[in-house]
Amino acid sequence: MGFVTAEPIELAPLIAAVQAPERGGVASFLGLVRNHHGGRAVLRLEYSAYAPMAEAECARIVAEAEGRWQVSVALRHRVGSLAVGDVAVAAAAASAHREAAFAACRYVIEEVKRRVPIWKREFHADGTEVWVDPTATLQHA
Amino acid sequence: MGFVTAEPIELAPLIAAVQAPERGGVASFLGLVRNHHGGRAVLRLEYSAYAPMAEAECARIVAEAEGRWQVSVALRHRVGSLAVGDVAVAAAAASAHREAAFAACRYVIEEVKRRVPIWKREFHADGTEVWVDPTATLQHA
Amino acid sequence: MPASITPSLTVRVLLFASYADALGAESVSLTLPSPATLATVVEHLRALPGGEQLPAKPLCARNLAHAAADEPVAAGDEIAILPPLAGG
Amino acid sequence: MPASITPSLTVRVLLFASYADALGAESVSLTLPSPATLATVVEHLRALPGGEQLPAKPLCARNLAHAAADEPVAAGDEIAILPPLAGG
Repeated sequence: MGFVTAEPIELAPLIAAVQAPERGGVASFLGLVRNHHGGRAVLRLEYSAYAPMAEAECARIVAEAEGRWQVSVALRHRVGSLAVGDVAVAAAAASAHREAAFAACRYVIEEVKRRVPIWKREFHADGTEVWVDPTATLQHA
Repeated sequence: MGFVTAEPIELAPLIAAVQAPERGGVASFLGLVRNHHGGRAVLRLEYSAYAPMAEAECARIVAEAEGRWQVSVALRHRVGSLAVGDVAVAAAAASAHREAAFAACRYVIEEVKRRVPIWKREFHADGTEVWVDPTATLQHA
Repeated sequence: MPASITPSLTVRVLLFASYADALGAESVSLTLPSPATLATVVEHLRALPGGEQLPAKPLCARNLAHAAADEPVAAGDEIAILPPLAGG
Repeated sequence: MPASITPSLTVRVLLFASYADALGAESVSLTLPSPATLATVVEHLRALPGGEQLPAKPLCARNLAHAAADEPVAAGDEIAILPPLAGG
């Protein structure tokens, strides 16, 4: 199964995919659609991806985490129309050592935000809509 | 509901309890029974607690995390007989900021291990059994 | 008050896991000289049969919270001596 | 080879999100002088109607991986110009 999906993301199957009898710690992260951003009320988001590159980049990130720590990692990112509270991204990392599980999970989420070609269009309660630009820090004040 | 339970622990209700429309990041951790410890094959564990103090200590830890970071925290620890792969402890922390969610989740798990009066008796594949003593580092070599 | 009477204090002490096994009981009642501290409790416990298996400075709790060995104990306190914690 | 013919290269460039909106297309075909780099691609894109909305140094990808502006492009490469990423 791919890393990028148009289906709702459930955490349990990701955890099930990484856990094993010798791996006692599973750290996970869910990124959910918030009801506000940059001081504006958000109704929903439309996520789009450069799908083949997003798949390749997610695969590279997972491989890096599994190479750097003794972990097994699962990762999903959703695309399409998401409502407030929906899961946009989920990652799980299982290890014999909880430090490695936390570090790998954190690494994967940070790298996804930094490197995976995904964009989101934000639909506001006031009828406006905008492509979200995390590099435009002023709009986030 | 209490922090210490004899029932199987599910992560989803803990995440549901902490998530909210303004909290976009949920970090969580599951501690599972491993199939080995200190070089020996483990069949199952019996967890026991000084229950009223364990409840009080868990409540203090959650309050500390919620005071230190802008997070909402859920925590459960299981007692009784657990098999390999069963969830022994689960924590979830939700925040508007993923750094806070990760930091609070990590803090809660570390403090649970350090402070909550819970013990475990380990039953080995070779028929032996022992109270686990994390301070006896030699046995973990 | 006659000088020959030493004030004393009776406390109930909870034991768990390996310490309960060592003393063969999940709680013991101890009569201590007053004033007494948690260190006094430990000292008396270690004099009981099996008590020599307890370390000289175990973890102690008083009224559901971790407590230092020099904390005083009073009648009615819930005292517990805790083996190395192994939660998580 | 006659000196009057400049070698050229045709590449297909993928556009996304705000950049697709700016140029009114999800992909464009560009004929570039050869050799060319990703910077050449960007320069030509910015000369198209709407292209002035693109920054001078956008994120670029070549064959499904991030690539620096000075990377050469070849016929058959999958080139993409990426608006600021907003996943997660």
